[in-house]
Amino acid sequence: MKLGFSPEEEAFRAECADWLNVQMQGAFADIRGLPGLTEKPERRRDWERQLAAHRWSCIGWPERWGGRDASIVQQVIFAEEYARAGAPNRLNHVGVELAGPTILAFGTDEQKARYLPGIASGDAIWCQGFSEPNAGSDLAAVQMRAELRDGKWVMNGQKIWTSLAQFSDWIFVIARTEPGSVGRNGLSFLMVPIDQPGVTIRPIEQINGEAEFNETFFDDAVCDASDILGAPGDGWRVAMALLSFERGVSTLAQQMQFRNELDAVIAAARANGSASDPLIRQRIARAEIGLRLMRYGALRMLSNADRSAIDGAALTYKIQWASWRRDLGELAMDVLGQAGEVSDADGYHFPMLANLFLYSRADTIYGGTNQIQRNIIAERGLGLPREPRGAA
Amino acid sequence: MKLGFSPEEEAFRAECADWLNVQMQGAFADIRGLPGLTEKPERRRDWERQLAAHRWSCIGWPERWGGRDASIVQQVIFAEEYARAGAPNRLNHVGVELAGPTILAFGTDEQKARYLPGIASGDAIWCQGFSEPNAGSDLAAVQMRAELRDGKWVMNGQKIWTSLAQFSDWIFVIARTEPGSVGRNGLSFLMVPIDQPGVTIRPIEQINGEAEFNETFFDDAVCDASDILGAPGDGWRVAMALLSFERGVSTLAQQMQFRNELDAVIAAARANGSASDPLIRQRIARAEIGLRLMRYGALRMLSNADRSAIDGAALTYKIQWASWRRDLGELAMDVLGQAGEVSDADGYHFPMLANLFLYSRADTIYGGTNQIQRNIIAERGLGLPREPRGAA
Amino acid sequence: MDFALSDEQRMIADTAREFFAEQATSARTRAAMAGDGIDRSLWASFCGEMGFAGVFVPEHAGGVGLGMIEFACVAEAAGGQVAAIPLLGNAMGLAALLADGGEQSAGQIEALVAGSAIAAVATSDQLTVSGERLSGDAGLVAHGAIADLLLVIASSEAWLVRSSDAGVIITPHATIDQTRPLATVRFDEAVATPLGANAATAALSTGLLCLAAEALGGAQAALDRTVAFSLERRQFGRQIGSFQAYKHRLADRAIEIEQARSAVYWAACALDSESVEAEIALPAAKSFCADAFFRAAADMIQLHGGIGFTWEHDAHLFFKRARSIQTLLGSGDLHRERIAALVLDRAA
Amino acid sequence: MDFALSDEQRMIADTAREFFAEQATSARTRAAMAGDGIDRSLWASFCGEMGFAGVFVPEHAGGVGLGMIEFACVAEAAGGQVAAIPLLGNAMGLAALLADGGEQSAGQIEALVAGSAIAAVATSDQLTVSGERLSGDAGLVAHGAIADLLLVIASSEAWLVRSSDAGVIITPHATIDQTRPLATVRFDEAVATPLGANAATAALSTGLLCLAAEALGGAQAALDRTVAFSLERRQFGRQIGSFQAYKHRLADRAIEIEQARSAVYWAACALDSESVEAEIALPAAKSFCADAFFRAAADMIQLHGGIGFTWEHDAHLFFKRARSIQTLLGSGDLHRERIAALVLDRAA
Repeated sequence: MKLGFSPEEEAFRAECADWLNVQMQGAFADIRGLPGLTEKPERRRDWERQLAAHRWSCIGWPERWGGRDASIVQQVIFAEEYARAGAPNRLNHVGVELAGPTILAFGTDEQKARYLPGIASGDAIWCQGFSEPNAGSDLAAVQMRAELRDGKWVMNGQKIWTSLAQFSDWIFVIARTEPGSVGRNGLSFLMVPIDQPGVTIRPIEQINGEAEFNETFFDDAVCDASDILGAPGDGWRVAMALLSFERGVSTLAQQMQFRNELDAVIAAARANGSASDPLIRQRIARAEIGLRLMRYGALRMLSNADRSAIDGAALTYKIQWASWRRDLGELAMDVLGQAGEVSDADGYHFPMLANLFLYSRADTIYGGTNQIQRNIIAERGLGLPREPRGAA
Repeated sequence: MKLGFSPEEEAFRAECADWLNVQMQGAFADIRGLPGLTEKPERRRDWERQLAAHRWSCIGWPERWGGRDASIVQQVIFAEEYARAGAPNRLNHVGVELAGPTILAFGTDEQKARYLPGIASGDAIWCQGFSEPNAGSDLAAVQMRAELRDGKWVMNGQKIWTSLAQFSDWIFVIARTEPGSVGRNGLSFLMVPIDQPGVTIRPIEQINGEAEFNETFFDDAVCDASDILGAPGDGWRVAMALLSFERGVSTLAQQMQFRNELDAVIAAARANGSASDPLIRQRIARAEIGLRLMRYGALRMLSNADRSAIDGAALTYKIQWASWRRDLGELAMDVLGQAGEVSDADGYHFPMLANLFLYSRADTIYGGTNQIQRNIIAERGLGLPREPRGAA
Repeated sequence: MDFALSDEQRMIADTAREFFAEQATSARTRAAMAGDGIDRSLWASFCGEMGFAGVFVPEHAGGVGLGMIEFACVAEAAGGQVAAIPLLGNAMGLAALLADGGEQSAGQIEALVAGSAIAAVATSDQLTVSGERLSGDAGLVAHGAIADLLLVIASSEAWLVRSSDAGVIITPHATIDQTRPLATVRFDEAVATPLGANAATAALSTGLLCLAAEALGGAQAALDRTVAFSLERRQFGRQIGSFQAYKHRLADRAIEIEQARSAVYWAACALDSESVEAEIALPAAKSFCADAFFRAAADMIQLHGGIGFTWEHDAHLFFKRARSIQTLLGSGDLHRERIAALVLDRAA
Repeated sequence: MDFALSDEQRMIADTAREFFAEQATSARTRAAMAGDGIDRSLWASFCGEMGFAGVFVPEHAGGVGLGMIEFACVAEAAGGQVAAIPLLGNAMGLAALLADGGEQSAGQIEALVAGSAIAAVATSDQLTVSGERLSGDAGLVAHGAIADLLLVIASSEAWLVRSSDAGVIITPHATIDQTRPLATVRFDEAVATPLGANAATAALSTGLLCLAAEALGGAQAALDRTVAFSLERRQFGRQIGSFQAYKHRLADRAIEIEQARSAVYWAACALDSESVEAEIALPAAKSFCADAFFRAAADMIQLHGGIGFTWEHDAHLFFKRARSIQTLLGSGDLHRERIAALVLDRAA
């Protein structure tokens, strides 16, 4: 156990930083520090293709598929330098961090050849279709149907909370492929091209006036018979594996964003004098402690050689960051006072901290509510009895 | 809805105050301000007999049984003046506030004549035997057995958390009188003389080094066949009615004690300078608000004419005061700092505030834990589904 | 000593609740949010048919002649529907004018009771007075952009300013709580009528009670709606309201709401009886109720899951209103500090 | 960059945990509580057979020659059993003497490593120095009544005082945490040996890490025991651990304990690598871990129900230890204020 990096690691860091800074201060200066994910999608695509052209798009993947076989520490370093350089959030986060590793784990050679190059090159943006209006956090309650007809999977049903579907080329879904099946059985993991008449996307406006999420409707939408990962009926197992990739090194890039947010709160407190309020000072100290502990928690999670073991740091990570960010939003508003409640934008658009205050209410819900997270921690982490399911 | 009292009420207040002050500054000055319940039990008995001699022992009861048919407001006034005069906590709280009203509601005339005069006169101290080691908060899981044999109920089993059993003459218990019954059925409410060979009392030492609670063992203990309130099998219903009397005007006397405790914290903060710490100031303000709201909550509860309706103020009262007092204990220790952790007494005995810090951990447990209280509020107050019972 | 609502008070509360439930619908509130933050037709009925604007105004001054308990019942009902009306400014303006009691007030009281004029309140310590003219930054004013009259409170003095005066500069802003939009108000030698010595205190007391009561109503509504949702919505094959974590969280909200209710009635009683307790009851009620509302509204979002943070669902209306109540007329920390000063700093 | 325990570190942690589980039994701890707050035989084994007292002492000075990570593993294990040993004073004393590095320290280091001398620590700003003599109130000292050596820290300077010196007056007190009883120490021209410039900082850093690690061990043990109880105990016909409110509360404790673990390892690493991060890591670890322990121990009582607040059950040992860790070497508020000063007050 040690802090700090070896000379080789520092050299790798310099290489990352140099390349990223040249890009962000040169050809891509126009999207440096771009917040969120919805602005300037075409420039983001250009940037992700540029990453790919220099083999920086998926460095943790095998070289065979466009990666660099980078170690965890190297991935940590790249993620940190990526954020530090002001490079924008990745449109294809889902493709690179979730779909790719799952295809690498479960795909046939043909499937790897079909999907991975597009992800690696930045040409194919992916999104995730797990939640449904009547299923919420309960994947076993999925109702969307798919049946094999004339060499195609034909799908009918609805997904919800599909972030970035409007910019995506592919969506992976969990669908019920065994008619009459219930619960975890009879589900399959299908990969579906979005640009087809059977797929309709409707944006969902959120509490903060933006629309990052969508409803996605499937009306006789189709994909090839071979666009299935694992065997028919294996969907639950594949989905669970995919979700385990969610706690990868990208968490550290996310933390760089949190750092920026906390720094903005600190700057606001210094600017308006609330930095001298002992109550605000305590809360800023707590936020600072929480962010530092998130960092070392993430490093513990990534350093855990035996990733299959139940890992307390990994199990508790989602609720930690979501709660931290929700609390930071409230702290930000208390620092700003009433002045934080107004904006001079046209329409309902607020500056970063007020937007954080509003949007962070979603953080504790999507990707498994805080309540679901506590169930998982209690059941998988502490070995307490499972919640009984009611009659469906 | 109004604050303040009418001239008649103020006159009654003066009458109470005059009599109580004469006592507490005269013949009973030696027990004025006596804390807790375990010190000087004989003098407490003298005092409670003196109250009875002047018809102040159970003013809310009918005149026929030694009371004054006092209105709720009069009871409130007496409780406040009682505490203000420094009169000590009542040994026979359970007799006057719980057993008496329940006997008045469910007893036959013969039963009233048998039990009430002793309670009113201060000659018969009562305690409560509901909890059992394997039942805890779950009255339906009571295992103590009683069977009718030769005109006597013969009891075997064990009760726990029987406060003040060591000073009591009578204990009322819930016992299983139908062999093989389960849950709420087959229980009966029995009244048992304590001074008999079949009843053994063992004090339970608590976290603060004191022993206010007891285990009470019944080995072929007996009471008369007529020492049953309601019919055999009616025990659940009688017990529930009894528990509803727990939120009577005595809550206001208890609040005078809380006031003293908060005033002691305020005095300590002023004495050691922590009164200038903004963090402490906020917490003292919260404590002050909490105590005031308890008062007005209690007055709302007592002013509610329809006592049978589900009353939010009444449902939430126990968890309010227990949580308030637990928080006050923590605040007290933070005000006192490390100096609060030591005592110069022999043995393990601590001054009021440190003792409060320790003992208040029991407040959120006995009489229904905070968790049980929240179940009750959710189920009876909000109409949410009941917790499923497992297989017994 | 009596701490239950009288039958008449209960009737007023019921009437107000029904009025807002019927009139202040989500659709109408959202139309107001997209506009200037007031449902004018609702406000007209509130002042006109219902006569609610004059509930605590004496009959000789054209009002209903009741007291602060009844006013609190009305404000609670308005809060329960997050109604887009300028109630706060109206009540504070009336309280100030009634306290002033001068001849020139009568007409303005009448206008505010009738709803023919809208009042808003600026509190600021950045103003300079010269003669009877005010200059400087009056800060952010709720419903400031639609007000006819501005009640200005500075250092425990109160003035009245007509917003049509040439020296009044009002800049509206997009505001998180669109049912109570804020506008920046600046004065440049604006003509100001000084009000009597008690006007500022009366207005602030009424304002704190108004916010506390609105918050109580909002918190109760947020809880009720979440309870209803939890009984309808099923997940994992069960009503979600059957999950104990859900139940306990709602129980915690119910506990706070009961305390909030005691706080509002206590504060209203203290004002009605002119008790010295008001100096602690009002900051207690405002800070406690605002926080209880905020938690109830935050839990409303959280316990509705995904739908809870969409624009389409009403949860965000409650959440944003709760936030604006927290900051209006001073933060919770500020009010608790006032109580601490009363408790800790006065001579022992 | 590596943030997992090495195999060797894991082995030390396991050995320490087994040692305390076997030796620091409830019965032995309670015997120490009824006496002077030390299990002398446990302490002898700790220093002797196990060599734990010297875990971070260089080999040339008679120690094991490992670092702060390994020390944290040992302190964590001690905390997990609420062991009645003078670990805090020992570690702080050794850190101060090692930082001093002077010739005269060697013998005292040897004595502390061997357990033939017991050290305790006084921190006070009420002392006056005259020549090499100290006078004044040194405050409350943990295990002060059984100490041979007193490390005195005042205004970032450090001295060593023999408690047998005529100018040392020690008054033991009944103490809430009987496993770490406090004594008032006063000096009346006591002979004091000044230590080198870094001694105070080294001692305080080590002390904060010791308390944080003990708190982590205590919190984890409180959680583990409560989980075990919740699987055994049935109420309402179910394992009480099957109630969701119970599960979520324990989950919250588990979340905090994971953060506490990160905090302890971070602080230990920062000390081992002499990183400037230590100035934030140490107050962060101490304040966070102490609070996490307090909540875990309070929940241990609460979730055990009635038995949880009896003297007979061990829950109160954890609870009282948690409280004493909160106050030792400065409150959580104090340490958070230090962090706020670093974050807010240094030049932008």
